[in-house]
Amino acid sequence: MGCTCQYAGAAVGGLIVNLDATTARAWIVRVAELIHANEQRLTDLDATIGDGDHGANMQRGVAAAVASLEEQEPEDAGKVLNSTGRELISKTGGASGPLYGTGFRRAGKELGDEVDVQAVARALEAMLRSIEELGGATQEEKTIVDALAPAVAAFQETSGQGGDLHAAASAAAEAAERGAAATIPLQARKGRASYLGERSIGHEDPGAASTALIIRALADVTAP
Amino acid sequence: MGCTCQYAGAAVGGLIVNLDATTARAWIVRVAELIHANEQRLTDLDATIGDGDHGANMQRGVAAAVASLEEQEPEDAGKVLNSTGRELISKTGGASGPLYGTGFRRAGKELGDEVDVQAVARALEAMLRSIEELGGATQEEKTIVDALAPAVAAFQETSGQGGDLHAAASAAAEAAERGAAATIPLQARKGRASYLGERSIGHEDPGAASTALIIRALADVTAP
Amino acid sequence: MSVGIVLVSHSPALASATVEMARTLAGPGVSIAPAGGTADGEVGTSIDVIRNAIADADAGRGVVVLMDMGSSVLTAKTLLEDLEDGEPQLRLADAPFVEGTVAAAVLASTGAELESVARSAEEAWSMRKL
Amino acid sequence: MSVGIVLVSHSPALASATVEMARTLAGPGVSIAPAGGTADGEVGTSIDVIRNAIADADAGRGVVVLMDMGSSVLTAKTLLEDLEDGEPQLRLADAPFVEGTVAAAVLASTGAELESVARSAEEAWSMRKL
Ligand SMILES: Nc1ncnc2c1ncn2[C@@H]1O[C@H](COP(=O)(O)OP(=O)(O)O)[C@@H](O)[C@H]1O
Ligand SMILES: Nc1ncnc2c1ncn2[C@@H]1O[C@H](COP(=O)(O)OP(=O)(O)O)[C@@H](O)[C@H]1O
Ligand SMILES: [Mg+2]
Ligand SMILES: [Mg+2]
Ligand SMILES: [Mg+2]
Ligand SMILES: [Mg+2]
Repeated sequence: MGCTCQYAGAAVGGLIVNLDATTARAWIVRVAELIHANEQRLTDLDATIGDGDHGANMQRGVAAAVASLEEQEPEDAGKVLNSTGRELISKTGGASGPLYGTGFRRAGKELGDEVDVQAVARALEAMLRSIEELGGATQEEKTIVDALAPAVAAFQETSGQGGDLHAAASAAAEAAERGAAATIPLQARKGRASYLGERSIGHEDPGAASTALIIRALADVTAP
Repeated sequence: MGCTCQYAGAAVGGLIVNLDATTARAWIVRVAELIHANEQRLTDLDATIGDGDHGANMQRGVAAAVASLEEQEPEDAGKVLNSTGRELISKTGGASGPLYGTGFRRAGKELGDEVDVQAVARALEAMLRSIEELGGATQEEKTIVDALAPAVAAFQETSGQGGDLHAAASAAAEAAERGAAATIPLQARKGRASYLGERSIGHEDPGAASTALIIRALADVTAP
Repeated sequence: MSVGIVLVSHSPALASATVEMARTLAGPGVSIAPAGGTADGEVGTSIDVIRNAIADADAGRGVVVLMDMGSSVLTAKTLLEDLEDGEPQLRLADAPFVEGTVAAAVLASTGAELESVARSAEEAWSMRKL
Repeated sequence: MSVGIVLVSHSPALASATVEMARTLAGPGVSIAPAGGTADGEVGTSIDVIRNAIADADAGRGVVVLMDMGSSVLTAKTLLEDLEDGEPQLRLADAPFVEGTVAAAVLASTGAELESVARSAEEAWSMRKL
């Protein structure tokens, strides 16, 4: 699963073992690409159990985040993530905006100017905790948390066993994708979909699906 | 406190001891006159502890009631009161509309084609009970009930002691006026004024004030 | 068609805005109508406006009525008495206006019955936001 | 001037209609502002729209914020964190939207303090209508 995006150049000729400013920017740009490619799918998922704007919301948010990164040149990955969080909060326009936005800001704050895989593990954990705290969701409530929590656990496990950034991110992406798929049989307990009660059963949660894209993007841009 | 209104003719030359259709119509017309003369006062009272529309609401309601009585000629007092209630419900446009409207309809139903003072006592009691039931208010909650309940009690007492229709209505009117004045120190517990909490203390309740006019009108048109 | 829902408010704007919001959340399959203000569009309550909205919203499966406060409640109760033995089947819901409407509309869109839709509105009193 | 009140809704129409209703009930002395929809007036939530409404409503005595649901709540909470140590003093009220707004606006019009106004909104959960 090599990266074919415009920022692949950043990785050419060497293994990416650190989340430096360049790689962090590449991550966000790759997120934007994946969201763009999956916008219709996210919209369709949200139309089924929500209000059908998750694709457009995410597209608006990540486009603003990329535009802001192009204007400024944040000097470390922490600042890249912080700027991304700020734009997501400000421009997304749905529940996913403050959730992902707060998540990226807290991750950026945790990361600061550190770059190694252990710091990234802590940053992702901070992202998860802040999203849980803001939204009040725990696992199995059919939200972002159902993809992010297993992703963070897989990242920590892989990196804890000596895996590098790409190995950890890849394991996390797979776990996020499995977590998103596993939301299908769940009944939504948080967010708009929870108003549907049992009618929310049988469909993938759009927020969990976009979380899987976000983590997949990190695996993509750290591929050798 | 003789009647000086246009329907006074109905009483000329004889004591009115029964609430027949003509006297019932005269009552409603007199209510309209008194409301009209007091519209500004009711509005001002409601502006202080409500939304300032009680004068206009009552004016609209009773004008419709009078207009409807002019079109039809209900054959008994019960039907006069029923028609009045229907118009009040339909045209008043505030909380007082369904309350007075239901009250007049129930009074009319209770009265039917009866006319004597005992039947009127029962009709007024039915009016009170239906207003209490619909609005859920008991005495001392700064509402219509604070004027109507003592009025009904005074009417019953006077008629029970052999008083005629005018004597009973006069006693009721005085009791209603005292009841309305006694709402001044009360804190509103029902209706819009209750949102004001303690700020509702120190002002007369507009609904209690209009109730006093309604009962006074009955005393007026039954005066010898 | 779903159970009907009617929103009684003394403010025409509040009734319409809440209907719109519920439609966005519950989809176009929900039969929901505003009964806001008086017949001439002023602030106030009109039993005729409510009666018409109920006729609009009714698709033969009964109508849940939500009220904002004060005269809306009294007028809806008065109407209920008038219809006591008649059609359509009415159920007044004692519910927070916006939250109850959303809950009722979403449940109605699943095809639920009158009583469950009304109860879902009433359960919105126990909802918390923070 | 009263304590400020801001109404956050993802529907611009709902926020405005509720502000209007509260003004009618509480009088012109209450400082209350709508924060509905996104910056371009679409359905959604915008932290900047909320921030501006708070600035409008604030008269130096703090601002009570009521939210309709979902993203309104999350965005208001996010804003609160941003301002944690700053001005103006914010108090998010966990309240039914319409009923809490009316209670808060009427109490604010009496000159009550931030915390009591917020609490009066929150107590509206225990109100009943029938
Ligand atoms: N309280 C919450 N905690 C975690 N995730 C949530 C919460 N509320 C909503 N979400 C996520 O947000 C997604 C919907 O986002 P979006 O459609 O952009 O916002 P909205 O629901 O306001 O239209 C849901 O699929 C869910 O994953
Ligand atoms: N639940 C109730 N029970 C008895 N009387 C009530 C009730 N609610 C309101 N009222 C009466 O109605 C009067 C206000 O009537 P009005 O101004 O016409 O209606 P609104 O309050 O809808 O503007 C109050 O002064 C009070 O006497
Ligand atoms: Mg959505
Ligand atoms: Mg949305
Ligand atoms: Mg009034
Ligand atoms: Mg009124």
